[in-house]
Amino acid sequence: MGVHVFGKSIKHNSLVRIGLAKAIFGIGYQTAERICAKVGIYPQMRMNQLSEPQIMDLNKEISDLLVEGHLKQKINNDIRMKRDIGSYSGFRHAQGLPVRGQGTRNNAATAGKLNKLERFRV
Amino acid sequence: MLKVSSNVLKRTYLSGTVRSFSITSTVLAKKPAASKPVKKKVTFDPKKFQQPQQKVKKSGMTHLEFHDAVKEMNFDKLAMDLTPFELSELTSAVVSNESGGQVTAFSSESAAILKTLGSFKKYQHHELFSKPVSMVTHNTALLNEQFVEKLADASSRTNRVCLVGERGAGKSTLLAQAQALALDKYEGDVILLHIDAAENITDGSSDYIYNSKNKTYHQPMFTKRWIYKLRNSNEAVFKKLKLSRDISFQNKRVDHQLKKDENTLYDFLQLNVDFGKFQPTHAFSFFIEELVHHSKSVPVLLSVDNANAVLDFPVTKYRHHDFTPVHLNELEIGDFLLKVAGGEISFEKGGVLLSKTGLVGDHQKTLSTALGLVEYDPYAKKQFFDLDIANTLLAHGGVKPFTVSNLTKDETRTLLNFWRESGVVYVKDYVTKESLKPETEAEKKAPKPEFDSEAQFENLVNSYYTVSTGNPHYLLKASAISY
Amino acid sequence: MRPALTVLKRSVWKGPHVVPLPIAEAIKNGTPIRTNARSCTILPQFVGLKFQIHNGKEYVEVEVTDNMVGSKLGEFAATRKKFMYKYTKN
Amino acid sequence: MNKDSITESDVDEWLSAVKNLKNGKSMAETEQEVYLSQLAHPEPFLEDKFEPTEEQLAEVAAYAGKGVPLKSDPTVDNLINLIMRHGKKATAQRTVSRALYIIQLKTRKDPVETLKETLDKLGPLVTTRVVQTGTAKNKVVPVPLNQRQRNRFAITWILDGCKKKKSPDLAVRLAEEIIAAYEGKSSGYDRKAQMHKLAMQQRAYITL
Repeated sequence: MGVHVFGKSIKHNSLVRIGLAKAIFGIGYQTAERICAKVGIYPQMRMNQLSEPQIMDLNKEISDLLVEGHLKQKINNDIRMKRDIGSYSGFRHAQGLPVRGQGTRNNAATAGKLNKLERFRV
Repeated sequence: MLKVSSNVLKRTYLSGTVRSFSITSTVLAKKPAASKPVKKKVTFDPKKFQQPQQKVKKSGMTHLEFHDAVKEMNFDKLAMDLTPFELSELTSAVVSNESGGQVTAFSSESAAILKTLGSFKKYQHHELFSKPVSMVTHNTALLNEQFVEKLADASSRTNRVCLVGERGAGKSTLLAQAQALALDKYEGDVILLHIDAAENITDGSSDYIYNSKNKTYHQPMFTKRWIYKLRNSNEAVFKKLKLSRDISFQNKRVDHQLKKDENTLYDFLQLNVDFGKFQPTHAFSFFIEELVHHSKSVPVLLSVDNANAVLDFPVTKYRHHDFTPVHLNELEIGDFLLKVAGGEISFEKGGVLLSKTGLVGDHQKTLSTALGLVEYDPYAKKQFFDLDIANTLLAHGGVKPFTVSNLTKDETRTLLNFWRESGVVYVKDYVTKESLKPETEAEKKAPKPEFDSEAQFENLVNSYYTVSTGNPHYLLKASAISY
Repeated sequence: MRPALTVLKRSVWKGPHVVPLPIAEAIKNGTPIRTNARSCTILPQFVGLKFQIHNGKEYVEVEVTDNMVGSKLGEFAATRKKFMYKYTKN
Repeated sequence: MNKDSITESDVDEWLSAVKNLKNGKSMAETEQEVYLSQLAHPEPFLEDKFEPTEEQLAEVAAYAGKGVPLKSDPTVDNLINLIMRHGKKATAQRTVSRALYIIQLKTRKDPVETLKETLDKLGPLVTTRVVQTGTAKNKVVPVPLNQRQRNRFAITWILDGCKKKKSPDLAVRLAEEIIAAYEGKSSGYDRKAQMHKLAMQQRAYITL
């Protein structure tokens, strides 16, 4: 029971603006609302009410943005570049430690999880 | 306004924008080495081995929440039959003779029409009675005198009233009563245009399509539903009204041609039901023009419930293509409402009856300033006060406020008495510590003092009137819905 | 990172934070620039130059490349040693 | 006033005036003086006796022998308190009020009476308690329940039954379950029968 937009299956009874923001990496609520306004989708429209041309329009709008794999790739590249030029934040990424000057005596678990040279597997 | 700025949404792949001093773009940066295939750890996942949980079979009457459940479950069928009460029907004769309140029923014809229009709302506790009833109060008499009687004499430009009053004072009920009275007075020869929840215009629940000709947005879904209600409730009147000019339009890929003085307005509304869904149309404005044309002979009553939900919040939830919010007057229906409420569109015979809702807009100043209830504050913030809308409402003599006051004590007694007799309120003795103790043998034998129901009723009237200060909503809450 | 973040860091009218450095001389002679100004922003003109940046104890030799532009000099001279566990003798 | 022109008689007059003032006024003249004098001598107020009129006496007589009305019905209160979570009593009250409203709509009878009747039907009469004997085996002893305990069992069973209803609103689910129990269809009756059965099996241990 899903509507396919940009290769993602979104639950049929979710609002379009919410569904897009939840499903697609790189699109938040604000961007989703902007896209909906541009395509001419009314705020309370639900996924199952979308017509084929509207889905095509959505796909086209989204493909103009930097989202999903490309965005992830870009983030990875940025981190890699920092490491390559020998910057301090690049070292911290490589070590899995906080980048922005936080302490490490306690509480650096999130940094341990996220800060890697390759943050996303693309 | 509608120019689509392509840069708004676009983000480039180049990180040049990020690091503004870089000479070479990072697109040329080396790609990271392909990740080595990592051996997956085999771990025990208890979730996978769990038995699929048995779905609890849920039974019960309804899946709705309280207010909807109460409305939808046909409780009025179980209510006491009201025929033995011999309630008089709501007519202007009854209203002009009222003193101390009189509970009346809507006549079966007007009840059917008002039901189609949506004048009986949820939260109004209609489920307590087998048919819609309302009480004629001093408010009804006053409104009848000031507004309904004038419908046939005055143009809607000079006959504009807004009901104000605290939450639960009976504004929506008064609106329904005014409609029923108009139906009664003109013997059905009146066009009722009623919007039961104005916030539906602006809350983003309808589709919206731009019409570049008249620079407004069609709202096909909302308009279609509204016109459907109007068509069904005003069927008899619309069938009498002949079109004043020829019109041709397309519906479901069929071309229709309606002739002047031959086809009726009803035919038009039955055939033309899209209102801009497929292509820009002037169907709605044609409908309005026809109404204005015919208002010479038939009075038109436009009533808007929850009017402050749109007039106080004119910035709608809809957005233009460039993400700027759509204003109320850029919507076809909103524009129509403002024009009629401001007197720009005037029905030769008729009136405009607005009503506030007590649930939203405590801090909004637009409507109250326009009605002259609050002094004009030139430093008010835009979000609380819209000068344009206030000026629109003040044009052509302005909208008159009508304060719906609470019930008097006599009316409270009449209402409570009706509720007692129709099995809504139970008059019983107070519970005390002593009355809860099991009776001893001696007490059983002793003669018991008789319970004086009338005296207790008078006690209850006094206490409920004090608690609710005569507000019908709180009166019902105090007497029937709190334990 | 979004463009907004870099833009929001510092008022535009101030321009990048730069301290006077003997760049002309360095370009002419190819000598490294010895400096304590860790907070100096790297400008496009610095590309290809050698810097000796103070890390609190000694001067770290760094050659500026394209991608470093926009960062601070101090980012490339770490002030901390990496922790290494040493076995005691006994 | 000229110093030289003061005569003996003037001095006498002043002295007598001072004497007069020291003695105090016997009668209050201005309004303020009246007020102050009453403050200084409060006795007249205390002596003032309240004498009820005949109407007031009749009203008192009408209430004689009647207790003070309770704020709300204790059974309903008990239900409210058992529904209450995190001390949110107003929320619990609203839930119960709405549930009773639906019951009234459905049955068209006094909902409080309906509730009481339901609880009376559903509540068990006896329960069993384990008593440690100190030796090998523990005894399971049937114990009679009082009204409040019976109500508590009935209410908890009704609340359990609520979980199986569809509505997202507790008020609606509660109303449905109470109506079902009133019509004798609640699953609580099985639990009551089970409880009674166990008590019956252990009736040998009853000590009177």
